[in-house]
Amino acid sequence: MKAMLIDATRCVGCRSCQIACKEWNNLPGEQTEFFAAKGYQNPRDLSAKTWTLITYNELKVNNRFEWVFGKRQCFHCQEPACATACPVRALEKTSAGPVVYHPNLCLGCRYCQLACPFKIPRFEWHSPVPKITKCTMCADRVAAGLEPACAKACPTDAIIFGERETLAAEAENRIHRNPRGYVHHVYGKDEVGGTCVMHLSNVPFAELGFSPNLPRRSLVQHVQHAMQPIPFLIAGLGIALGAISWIVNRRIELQEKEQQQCPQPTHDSPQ
Amino acid sequence: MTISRRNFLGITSASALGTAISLFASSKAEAAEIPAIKTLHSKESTTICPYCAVGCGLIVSARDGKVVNIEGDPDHPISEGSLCSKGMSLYQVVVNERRLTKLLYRAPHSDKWEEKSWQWALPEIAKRIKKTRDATFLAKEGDSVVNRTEGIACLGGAALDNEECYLYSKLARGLGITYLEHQARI
Amino acid sequence: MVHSNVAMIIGSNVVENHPVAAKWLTRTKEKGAIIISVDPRYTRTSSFADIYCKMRSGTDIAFVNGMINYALQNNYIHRDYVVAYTNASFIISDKYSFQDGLFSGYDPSTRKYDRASWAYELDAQGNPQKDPTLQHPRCVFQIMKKHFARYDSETVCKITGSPRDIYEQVCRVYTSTWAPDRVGVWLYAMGTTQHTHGTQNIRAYSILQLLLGNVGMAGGGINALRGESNVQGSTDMGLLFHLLPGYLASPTKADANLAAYIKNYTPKASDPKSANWWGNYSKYITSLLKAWYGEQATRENDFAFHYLPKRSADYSWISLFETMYAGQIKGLICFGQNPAVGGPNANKERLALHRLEWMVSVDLWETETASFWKRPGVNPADIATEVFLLPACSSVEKEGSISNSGRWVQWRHKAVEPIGEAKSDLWILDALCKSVKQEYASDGVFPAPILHLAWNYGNGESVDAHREPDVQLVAREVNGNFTRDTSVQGKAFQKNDQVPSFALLQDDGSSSSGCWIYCASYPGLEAKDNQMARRNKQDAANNIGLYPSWAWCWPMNRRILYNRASVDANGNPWDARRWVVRWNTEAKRWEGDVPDGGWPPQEKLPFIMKPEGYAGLWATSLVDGPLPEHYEPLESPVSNLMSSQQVSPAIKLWHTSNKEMNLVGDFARFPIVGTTYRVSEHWQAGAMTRNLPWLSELVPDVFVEIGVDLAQQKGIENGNRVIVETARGKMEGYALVTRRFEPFQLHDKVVHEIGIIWHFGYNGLVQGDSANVLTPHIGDANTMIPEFKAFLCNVFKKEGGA
Amino acid sequence: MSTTNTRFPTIGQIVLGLLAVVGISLIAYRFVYGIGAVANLSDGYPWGVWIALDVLTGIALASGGFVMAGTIHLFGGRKFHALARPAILTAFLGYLLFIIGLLVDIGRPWNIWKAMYSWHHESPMFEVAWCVMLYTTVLFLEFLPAVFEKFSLTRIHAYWHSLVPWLIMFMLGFFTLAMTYSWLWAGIIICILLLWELAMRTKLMPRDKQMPIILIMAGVIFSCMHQSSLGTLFLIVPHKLHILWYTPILPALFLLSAIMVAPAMVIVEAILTEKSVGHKAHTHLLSRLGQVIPYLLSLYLLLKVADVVGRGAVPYVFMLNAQAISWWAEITIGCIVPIILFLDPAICNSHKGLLWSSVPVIVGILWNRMNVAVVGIKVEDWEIYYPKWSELFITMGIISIGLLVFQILAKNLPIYESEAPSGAHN
Repeated sequence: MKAMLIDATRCVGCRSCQIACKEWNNLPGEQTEFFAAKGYQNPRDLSAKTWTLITYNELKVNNRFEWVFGKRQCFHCQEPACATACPVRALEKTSAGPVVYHPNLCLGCRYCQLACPFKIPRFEWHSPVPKITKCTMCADRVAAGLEPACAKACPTDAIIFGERETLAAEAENRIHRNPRGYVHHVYGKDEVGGTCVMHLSNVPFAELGFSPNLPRRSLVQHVQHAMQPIPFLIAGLGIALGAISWIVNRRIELQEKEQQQCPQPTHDSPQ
Repeated sequence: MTISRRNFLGITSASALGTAISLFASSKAEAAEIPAIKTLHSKESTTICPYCAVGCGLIVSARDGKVVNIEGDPDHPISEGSLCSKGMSLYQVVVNERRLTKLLYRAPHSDKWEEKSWQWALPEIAKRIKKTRDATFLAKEGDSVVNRTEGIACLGGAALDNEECYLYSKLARGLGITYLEHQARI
Repeated sequence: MVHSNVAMIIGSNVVENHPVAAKWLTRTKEKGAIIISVDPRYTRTSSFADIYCKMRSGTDIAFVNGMINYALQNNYIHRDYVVAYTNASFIISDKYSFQDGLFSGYDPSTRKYDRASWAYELDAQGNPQKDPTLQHPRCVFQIMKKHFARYDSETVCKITGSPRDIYEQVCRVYTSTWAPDRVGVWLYAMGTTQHTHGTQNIRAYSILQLLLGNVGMAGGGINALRGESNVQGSTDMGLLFHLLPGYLASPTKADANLAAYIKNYTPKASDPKSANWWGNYSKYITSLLKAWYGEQATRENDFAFHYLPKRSADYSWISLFETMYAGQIKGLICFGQNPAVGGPNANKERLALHRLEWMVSVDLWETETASFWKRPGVNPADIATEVFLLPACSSVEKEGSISNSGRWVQWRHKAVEPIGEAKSDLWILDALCKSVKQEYASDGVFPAPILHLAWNYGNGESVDAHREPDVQLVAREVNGNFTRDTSVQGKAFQKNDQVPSFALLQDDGSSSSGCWIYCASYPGLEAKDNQMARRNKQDAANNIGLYPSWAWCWPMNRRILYNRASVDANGNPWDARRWVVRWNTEAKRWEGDVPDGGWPPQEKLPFIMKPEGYAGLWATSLVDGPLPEHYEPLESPVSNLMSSQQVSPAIKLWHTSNKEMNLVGDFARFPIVGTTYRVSEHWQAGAMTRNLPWLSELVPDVFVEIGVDLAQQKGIENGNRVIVETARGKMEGYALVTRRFEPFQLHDKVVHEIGIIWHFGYNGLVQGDSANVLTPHIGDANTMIPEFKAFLCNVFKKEGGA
Repeated sequence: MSTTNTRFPTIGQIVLGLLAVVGISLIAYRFVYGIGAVANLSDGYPWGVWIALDVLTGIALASGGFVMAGTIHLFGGRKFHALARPAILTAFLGYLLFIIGLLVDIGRPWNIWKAMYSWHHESPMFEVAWCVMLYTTVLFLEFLPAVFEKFSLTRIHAYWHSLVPWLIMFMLGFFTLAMTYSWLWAGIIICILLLWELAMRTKLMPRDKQMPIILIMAGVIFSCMHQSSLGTLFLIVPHKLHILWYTPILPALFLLSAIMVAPAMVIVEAILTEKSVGHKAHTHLLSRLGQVIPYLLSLYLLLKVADVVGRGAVPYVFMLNAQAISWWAEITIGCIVPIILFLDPAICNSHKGLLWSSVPVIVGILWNRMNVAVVGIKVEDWEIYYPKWSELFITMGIISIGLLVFQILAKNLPIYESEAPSGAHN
């Protein structure tokens, strides 16, 4: 399974990845004014027109001033909540790694937006034919044997692309080789059941805007737990309701037989 | 009556289930498709980034005379396929509605551009060059032959190709221009 | 770069402005190299570096002189290298002196030096006297030791405002590359050159690099990071007033004829070991004239030397605009340049454009310069200038070569046809030339240089909108050919054969070459002979990433200049692990890169372009001193701590000669140091980026970076609109309040610095005020490059602004 | 079916008509310019009032249909029979309106049919879609007798009566198959239903003359499924939904709250329609219903509080932030106040009292669903959401259409019985 490793210690914030993404995916520029967030960040957030974003974080780490750049994009979870959420399989985890979107199936219900723990899927709010949009890990390029546009464009190899296992090992290796240069955590290796986009950083991930306390287990399980008993519930309800009805109605039947002359209790006077 | 109706329904429900199952199979097939890359069946040519002087390589893909994609050239020994945000934007230099597509002329004191043809403009410019050069030409300064004009200045060149720079340099010197400067100075 | 142990980045924000160069820095860093970033502001480069040292704008010389001093005092020098390849051992005239910031020979009335007293002591043969022990009190080494001793780290830090511990760490780490097996690379850019002492900045870098033996080595040298794709090529082609193609001097009125010109510019060397390559001057100028005037350039008419315009003054940028402002320039032709945004003191330069009778602007976009007559605040009716705006095409719509910072000349292919009626610059130049020739066909003043200009690029006599000039023909003319059957160095050539190497160029008119350094770029007559279009990735034998069969590199496909300095006297590399060239004693030839001349080791000295053959620690050719000395920028918050010379004594002071619109601010009114710079997302004057939606999205408006302390003092919050004001102009922008700008503790006060990006103007998809309305008209003493990087200003929150 | 019509149209109808026209125009606008043009929804708040109100609350409020039908036909509450048809009609219209609302809310409604055969049974949304579709069908079937009666289509009515069980068996079997992907489960369900049906056909098991028992059972099953699944939807966002609302028992709470709001909804609807349709409400029935409410509410409240305590979320209840305040508002309005009110017999016996005690229950549900879908969702600091006027007008327009249709149907069909149902006894 293909994956990406993003090393914040190598990123220089040049944002060629941001443009490369727009170039390959034919995304338009957004209208902005000044900088929308910290540092040089623009636009403020991911959107239907912006699938990846560099964040600029001015931090004091070990009493040393650091300017650290984070990259936001789809994590391509191994067990993606969005794909589980989607009622029509418009979002699909491919065996190659990318989580892809099929607009021809999508209803536009936006449950994927709600479900995603990383707030990745974005909606074309101003289109009469709106689509859910997000980073596709350039699935078309990957299918053609190329690397994703952002990974290719990155001048400092801060983004690398390869087999997930290899990259996970490489990430561990980098930490091992330079234990003082990294936070000892590969973000995405285990989060929400493991993702195909993993991050390394020299500052705590929360400082870069990553949710720090995501469970290691897949979010999908929460739903599965609630969904698994469904057949039992149907069967149980089928039996119980039938039985209750049988018993109750039988009793009423018997009662009615006993008091055949009695008027209906539910009789109401008209007007 | 009842029994026949039952049969009828049984058949219907069975066939409905069958339809559902066939839909079931078809939906799976529909989901797995990934679109072909946009550079499929395009003509590729190489170029060098027009922004800074690192000299990164790019591949331009064109189809039907239109550029469809520009990205880094992975074979290029300097850039190995990577680019900065500017180089990555080269596509929007080529495909951009703000580009000049017509020759524009602004008359003295006018407040607007007029669209003109090359056929009109080139002789007009040549006339201006000649008029100014002839009026300001200095053949001698004291005893020294100088053969120059200080009435015309030439700027620019760093965005041009070498061959263009060369012709520019040659033409300017041929006209006797000494005010010749470009971006290397600033 | 990838072979360095230490990389020093000063005066350059390489990571932001050349991110792909950062690719190689990353690899260097991966291998354990230490990256040092010195900058007034913590930049994206600093974020990438291991050590960041802040430094007030305009104090580079003090900073580097202190490093030189550290190296000299601690003897961290590569002594063998210094003795063998530099002029450290040369003995200087006893008339030389240095007092209170002035070198000997200064004339305050002309603000010029008489450089006679800086000369070497010559022996009977006319060769400089040397003391290889470096002990002679007047040898360059000892003079340097004395000169630089004044720059101890305490003094330096008082000037630069750097934290002393970090500064000393920088000195320690960088000078560690004195060891032969350690290499340091030096990277600079416009932060270095755009000062009144820009040339001396680079001198200081070179001196340190030479002392540490880092020049000519793989992973060493001094690397200018050039901002424009082909600023190297356009300079190679002589698009500067003082240069002809191939770095030949443009003639002055003192050069009465070709012989006088050759005599004036050909350096003499009496040392037989000096290759003195410039000794071939006559061959190059003659070949150039043959290329330009063809059959019309004959021995009889002095090869049409008199057709060349002769200069008699300074025609550089500032001078050009001062003259234009004075109304003496009537016409302007502008190819892809936007001085209304990019020029210093932009208000004045914009007003200067009003005085033009006509202007021709060739560009892809409607630039600020082209539409200066309708800019905000002016009435078009008041402006008489006629403007022709010619639509040019983009780089993928035409074919040709460009030269990068590393002198690689690479070919670009055409992918699509130009849009609309846009034309390539080549076509436009060709059509312009033909039109002018037509005008002069009947009459005109001295029409010969125009009519005789050799101009045939395969698309007919007249202008044809559908026929491009043949760019291959131009490229072949640049390379040069033989103009008649001839035999050179035992090889026979036929007329019209391409010249295979500039070593074969002749001064008898039998060869032509439009730009001698490009000779060998196109050695045959077929398209496959175009060396610039090569794409073979086979590396050279030394495997250090030279890729000799990829594109082409001038001169002679040599990838590392002065590479013969990377070996010792026997041709053995100083560092065998990353050798550039080495002498193969068996085969009797050099291996690796193309050497600086194929002579065996010891036969010739490595610095072949220097008349003495030695690298110059001591410079007699610069107008502002043989050694770098710290002076303050024109506008400075402090007095010069090193001497009573506040500014460089040899610079031209425009504010005293051309007073109008050349005001200089003082510290009382403008107590903040200002500097200008670029961001990764925009490019130069912005036409090529501010018209692109993607890049406009990233940086949509001009912003002013202000330190947290200063912002607090001024009541400015992030995102406020602020006004920055200097004596020359004011501009508005968004305040970006950041911890990345810190105040400087100088010897007598704390000084704040702010920075402004300068890409913006009043046209384009995104617009903003131009920072260059703030910058002064003052230039470097040698190059006249304007001082964009240090000035005094003040900043306020805009009243009623958001 | 009495229609003491006075004036047509009434002022109320004119207002409703205007609202409907405005709503329809806005919906048209939305289909031309996109959702962003009429709503303040954003990527931070992908779900706003439309989902919270039209879908989550709407479906909860339509629970009257299955609760009343179940009570009457399965649990022997035949005395409430008079309340069955209005509740079923309300539910049926409610679901239709909910579908209209959903078509406005989802971005690509032309694809909605694809939810039918995506077979993505892992998605709770898929389950909801199926349930809603099937339950709407069930409601339609439950509503049909009124039409048959109106037009005296006795033969068809008889066909309906004998055909419906098979249809239901097919629907439930198919539903189970879709949800489990298992023929075995589908078989089991069909067997169970077949068992009951055969038992009834062989007169072993008493048969309800009015409604096929299996139809009612399906209504209850489908309702239980999707009422709870609406809660399941939010189980996937433990990181995003505020701790006060995120709980593994969210599906149960959703179901329970839907059941508890049913009597309140029936009361409100009966009293409100009394005037507009001109039918007198069955006060004593409503009182009986009112007496049940506090017990249901207490159960719900107990469960909710126990849940908050059990998950250690008590400190969050006493924080001073929007979420805690909103939680308290939900609890107070929706549970505490109505419990207190309904415990007063005087209130239970007056129309006014019943009405004004039931309204808070409904508001409480609304508030709860808003909390879950909007207030409790964690967003960036700068992301805010408040419904745009046009968003609300679209909702009001849809509701207005529903009310108008209800009035028309209630006037023209035998919804309110003046006499005892003909087939309810014997």
